[in-house]
Amino acid sequence: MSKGNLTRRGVLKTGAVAGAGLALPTYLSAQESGFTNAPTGSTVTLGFNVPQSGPYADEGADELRAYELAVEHLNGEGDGGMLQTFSSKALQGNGILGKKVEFVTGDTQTKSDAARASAKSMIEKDGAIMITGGSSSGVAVAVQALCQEAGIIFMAGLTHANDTTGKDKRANGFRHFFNSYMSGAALAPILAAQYGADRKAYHLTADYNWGYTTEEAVRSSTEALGWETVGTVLTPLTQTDFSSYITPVLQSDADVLVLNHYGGNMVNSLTNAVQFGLRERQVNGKQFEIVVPLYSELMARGAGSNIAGILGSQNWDWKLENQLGAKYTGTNAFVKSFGEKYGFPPSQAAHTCYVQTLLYADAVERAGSFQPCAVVEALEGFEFDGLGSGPTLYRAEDHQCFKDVVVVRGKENPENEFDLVEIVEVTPVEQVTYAPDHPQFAGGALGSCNNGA
Amino acid sequence: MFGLDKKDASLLLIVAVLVAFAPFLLNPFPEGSAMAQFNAGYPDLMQRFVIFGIFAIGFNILFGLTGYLSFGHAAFLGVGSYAAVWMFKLLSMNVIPAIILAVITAGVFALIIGYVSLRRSGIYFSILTLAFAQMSFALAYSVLTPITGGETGLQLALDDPRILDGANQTNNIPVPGFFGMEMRDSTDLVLGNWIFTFNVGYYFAAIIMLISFYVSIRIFRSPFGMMLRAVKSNQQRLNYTGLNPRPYTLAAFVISGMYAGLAGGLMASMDPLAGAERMFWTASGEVVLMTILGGVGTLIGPVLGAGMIKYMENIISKINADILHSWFAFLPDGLEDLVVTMIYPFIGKGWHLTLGIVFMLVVIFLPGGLVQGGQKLAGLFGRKKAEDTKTATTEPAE
Amino acid sequence: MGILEVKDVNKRFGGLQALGDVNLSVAENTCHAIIGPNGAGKSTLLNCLVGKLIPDTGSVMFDGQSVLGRTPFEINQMGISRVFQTPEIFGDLTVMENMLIPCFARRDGSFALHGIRSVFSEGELRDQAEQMLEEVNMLDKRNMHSASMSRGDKRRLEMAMCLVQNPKLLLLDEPTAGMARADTNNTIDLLKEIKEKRDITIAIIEHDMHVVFSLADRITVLAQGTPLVEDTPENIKGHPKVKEAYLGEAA
Amino acid sequence: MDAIILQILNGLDKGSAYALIALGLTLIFGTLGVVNFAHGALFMIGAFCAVTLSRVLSLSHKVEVPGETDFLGNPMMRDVPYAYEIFGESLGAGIIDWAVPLSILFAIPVMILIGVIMERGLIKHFYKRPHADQILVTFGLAIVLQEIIKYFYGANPIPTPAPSAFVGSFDFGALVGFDPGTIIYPYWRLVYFAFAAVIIGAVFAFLQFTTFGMVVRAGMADRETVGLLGINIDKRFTIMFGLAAAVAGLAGVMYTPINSPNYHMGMDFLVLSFVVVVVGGMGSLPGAVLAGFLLGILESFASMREVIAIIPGINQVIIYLVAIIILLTRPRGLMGRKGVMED
Repeated sequence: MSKGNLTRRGVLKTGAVAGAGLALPTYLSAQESGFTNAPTGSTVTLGFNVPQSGPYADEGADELRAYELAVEHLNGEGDGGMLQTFSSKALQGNGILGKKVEFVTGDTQTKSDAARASAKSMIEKDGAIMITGGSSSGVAVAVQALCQEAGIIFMAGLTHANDTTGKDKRANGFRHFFNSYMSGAALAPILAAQYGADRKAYHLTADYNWGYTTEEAVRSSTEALGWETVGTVLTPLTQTDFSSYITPVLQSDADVLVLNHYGGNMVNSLTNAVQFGLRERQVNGKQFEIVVPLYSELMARGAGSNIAGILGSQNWDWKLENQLGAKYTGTNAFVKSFGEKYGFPPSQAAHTCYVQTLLYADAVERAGSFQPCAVVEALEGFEFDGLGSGPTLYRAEDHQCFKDVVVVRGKENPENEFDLVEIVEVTPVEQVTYAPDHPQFAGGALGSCNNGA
Repeated sequence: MFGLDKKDASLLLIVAVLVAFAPFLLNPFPEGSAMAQFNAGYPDLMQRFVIFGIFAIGFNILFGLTGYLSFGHAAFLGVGSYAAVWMFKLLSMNVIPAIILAVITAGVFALIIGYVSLRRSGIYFSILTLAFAQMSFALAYSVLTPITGGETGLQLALDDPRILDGANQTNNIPVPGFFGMEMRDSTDLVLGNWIFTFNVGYYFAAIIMLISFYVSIRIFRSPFGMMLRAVKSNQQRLNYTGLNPRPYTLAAFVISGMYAGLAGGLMASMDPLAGAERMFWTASGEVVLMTILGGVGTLIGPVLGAGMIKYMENIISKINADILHSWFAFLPDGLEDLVVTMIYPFIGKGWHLTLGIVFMLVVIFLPGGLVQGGQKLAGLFGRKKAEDTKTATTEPAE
Repeated sequence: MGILEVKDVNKRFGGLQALGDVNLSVAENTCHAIIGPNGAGKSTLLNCLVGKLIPDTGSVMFDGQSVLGRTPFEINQMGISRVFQTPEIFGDLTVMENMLIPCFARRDGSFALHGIRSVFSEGELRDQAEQMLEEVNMLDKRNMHSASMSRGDKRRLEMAMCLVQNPKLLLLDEPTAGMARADTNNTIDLLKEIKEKRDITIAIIEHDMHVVFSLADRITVLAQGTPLVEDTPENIKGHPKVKEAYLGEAA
Repeated sequence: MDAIILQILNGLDKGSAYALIALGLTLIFGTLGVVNFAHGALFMIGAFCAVTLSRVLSLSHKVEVPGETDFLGNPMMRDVPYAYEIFGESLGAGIIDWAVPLSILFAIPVMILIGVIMERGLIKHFYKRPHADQILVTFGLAIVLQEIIKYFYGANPIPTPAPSAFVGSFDFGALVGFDPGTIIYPYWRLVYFAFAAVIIGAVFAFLQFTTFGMVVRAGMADRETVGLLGINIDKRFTIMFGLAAAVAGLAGVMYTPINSPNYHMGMDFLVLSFVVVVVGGMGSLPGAVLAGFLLGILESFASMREVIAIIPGINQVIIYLVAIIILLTRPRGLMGRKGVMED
């Protein structure tokens, strides 16, 4: 564990000439190397910007655990985790480019303003060279734009809206997590296979950007396979009791309810839907079904037994390698180091954050420089394996990772609170790949990478 | 000086000096020392101090003078930010038109909302303003997404027209500036182990803050300010003295709304993104808390309150267990762990807890807010000084 | 034609007839007292004059203009100032500030946005205010926090605030209520002095007959919302109806 | 038609929650004149009373399951609640199942105690202070309370199901001739509605038929009088506060099966409950209840697709819109009294 000073200025103490003098006007005091916060000492600082207060605080805590583990592994402590299975062997376990990895943490509060304030303090005060984390798309997009402007690399944490690598994509930002489109594309064939192609769906959608893109993705994918969408209703973010949105479903002839909700919204809407007996409902001789496009372990825990039998998609699941074999190598290595350190298996948010940290470090090693543009170049079009999701591509056009998507179902009788979902199927990467100019991702441009300074 | 009496002039001067030397004062600890974590002298936080200071100064003109407690002031801040970002998108990256439009838009909003809300007083007024602000938030977050950017906030894009700036040569989004000076430009001064950062945006915002502060002093001391205090003191008497309280309160509401718009415009100028959460009721509540924490109706109190809350939010929240361990590394292992375990709930993700405790302690022990604390301190250190602070900062408005 | 003409004013509160066919004429530059037992409708009548209540029927003319439908501050701007039963002053402000507010109201009307000039650069208004304070013997208290003064001082301040406006009509609602005898006499002297020195009409509601008979030129006796008699103090003293309705019990 | 009936049921159900919270708030706010920003936190603590009791009841010890391993390859451990051993498996399971209703018994003393401690230790000193100070101190307290809960229970919602006897829905429609399955309503929500009715009735009866209640009502009519009554007024205020806390807490306990409780649920309800109280009119208990149900029903109707289609976004703002309209047409809300919290 890194102890000792954790600020950029600590780096300067040893690295820069510590005399009195007025430096030239620069942005964020860039060094001669020509990019923001170039590390000059024996350490390099990463910024982990996760929600620590507010409804997503627990998810943030899990992300932070993963980051700490990643830092350990990068610095050659612990068992190395996925470094052993990662297809790229550039990382030596001696930090990044020989510099010991240190980190600072901040609280996004799941508010774009607070997240940017926190990220700015990491950049300006602590000299972070890379920012990562977050558990909502609003925050990811806001911080990504900030990092672009400042000349810092942003490795998104949990963000699922198409916009992050769609209309709000930025050259300095990268997303490992999957997105709304992929959820739709992965779920649709399995929904059709499980529930039949002749279904009438009713959507409840969170009334903000992520909700819109998810609804659109699931709708277009399921309609392509013959489903009919009989109703869509937008629900306010601040809604807690969804009963008045659920009861109209009873009046409609819908036989599937799609809950495009996340976090507390999802826990409450699903709980309410089950309360109203939708799980036992029969419509025109068909069993009524509920679908939650984006699953998360923490939400599943919050919804308790209500998730039993409900389908949804995930970026990754800790049981992947055990159940589906060596294609998903890396999973077990990660689960083992995480589980031994913290006593329970990691969530998909933890996984994506861990992987993002490794991918960044690896890109720096391969580029031989911390310079953002060099890192961007190293990551663009990078193909890798052994990080738990099978062969993966970081696409150059939009900085989105393409990999298999896991379709899961809530367990009927979970044995403990960490094993709430079972893997139904894995949708192969080919089925969830789309063209960079796909209409759901239209608008916006990457721009060019920014070194800052 | 500037039409102020001696006490006010010296207060303004003190504030001006503090603001000018803030990069030094806020970075008292050498880099690399354990205490460096408490340094607040980096551009973003310094900008926030002065911007929220402006917001709170404006809020105090309404609440401190007239006693009308608006629970929806963040709406004006949000509207100001949106207006400013739209100016950046459509017109120019120069901050001046953006800030002017922000102030005007917020003023117009305040005029409409104030006109309606001021038909009621007391708690009914508070709830009306709250309702307007919550409606603004809810609509901005959802239905108005095309105008406000919704969840992700309103952002600049490469293909924005920016008709005054001409074609964008680079492949990067331009940054806000003031006739060529970019808001994000900084200069570092290295003195031994100390590094002090001087940021264009900070000084730009600081000058505006000083102007706002000066205007607020003038308002406090003007006949208009006296009328506002009369509104708070006895509306009945004011009515029977031939004065109509409504336009006075409305004027105060609009002025403080414009201050909020100014703060919003500046926020967008420092960081060109406007998010809907800026209008959520917790943001309105925050400025209420800042003002009360600092001292309602005092000139400098709201600024102190704003500084206190923003400091906690940005500094305390960033202390994590590792940093704690590094501080107490000198202790024997068992003791170190014990100390860290005891402090841990109050820092990092527990910063809200510390904030709540500070609120309670201040209001219990310093009924006049932080300003009163300052007076008590000053009282300890010498009579002369205490006298100055007291007369300078506390008009008997409460 | 008096400066204040009240004609056929009626006011009901639910089932209660508070005022019934009140007619009243107050001549310019006189002191007119309105007396009557509790619940006679004196305060209701006063409130109808200053715009706090609107009569159901009838008219109230002041200086040739109707006051009905106008707000209190408009009526004040017409030249009516009111002293309340319990002193209404700006407790959070200093005595001097209390005095300046009516000065501003008189000079600038009901609203003026002079935000930047300092209060104390208004030399002329300041002089007016100081002069008035001098008149009521309160100049030494000008920097006091007004809420911390005695009740008598508050009353004098309120009176001074009304007088500094140079009103045409001064309405006094039991100005000596709760005062000690000495204070009462001081107030009587003050009011007498005002009457002599200024062109002012005074309408006074009062319980204390000593005050009434010291000051009033004419007296109206109100009982159960209707004027019983209106006459000079001398005649009222001996009037049998009044004795029966009011003085009988008081004596 | 059936859609409207269902939305009315929804509205009554939401209204029950609003009314219960507003009832406690208005006791403190309208009677004692204290702006209590910690009221939402009391609701939240009530909910966590249920969580705590259900956790205590299902306290368990680990028993090794032979032949199975967990995700790290260690021997699989299974939790066995102590309750099974003390009461036997079926009774133990039953007790755990009924944790939420049992929590009522647990929550009443706890909430009264918390309310009394709050009043004696803190609020008492703030009766004479400006509202601004009350806001700051109670807001600070609310933050502290919710952070304490977060420290022990985390930020994630905690599922706290109703007893299995109440799982499922009651088919109203079938009773009155609609197609089966069109007008159904979950049992627990009906229980919540009935519970709210009982609590509201009890509070009204308490205030109507006891000497204590008479004093309080006198106080609400004219606070000066309460002050003049002198004797033991402090004690009555304390009891009032305890009562208000208990009402808020019970509302929280019974709410847990409807929505999984989390540490910030109090803040979510806080603003809404202030709106309800003020729309109802300051100092009026019936006003608060009426406003709670009114806003609940209107909110339900506004969330119908047919309504949103006419006015987009109406579901986002309905409560605030109604509040504005009511406050502008009725100066003191639905049933507010003159002079309470108007300055």
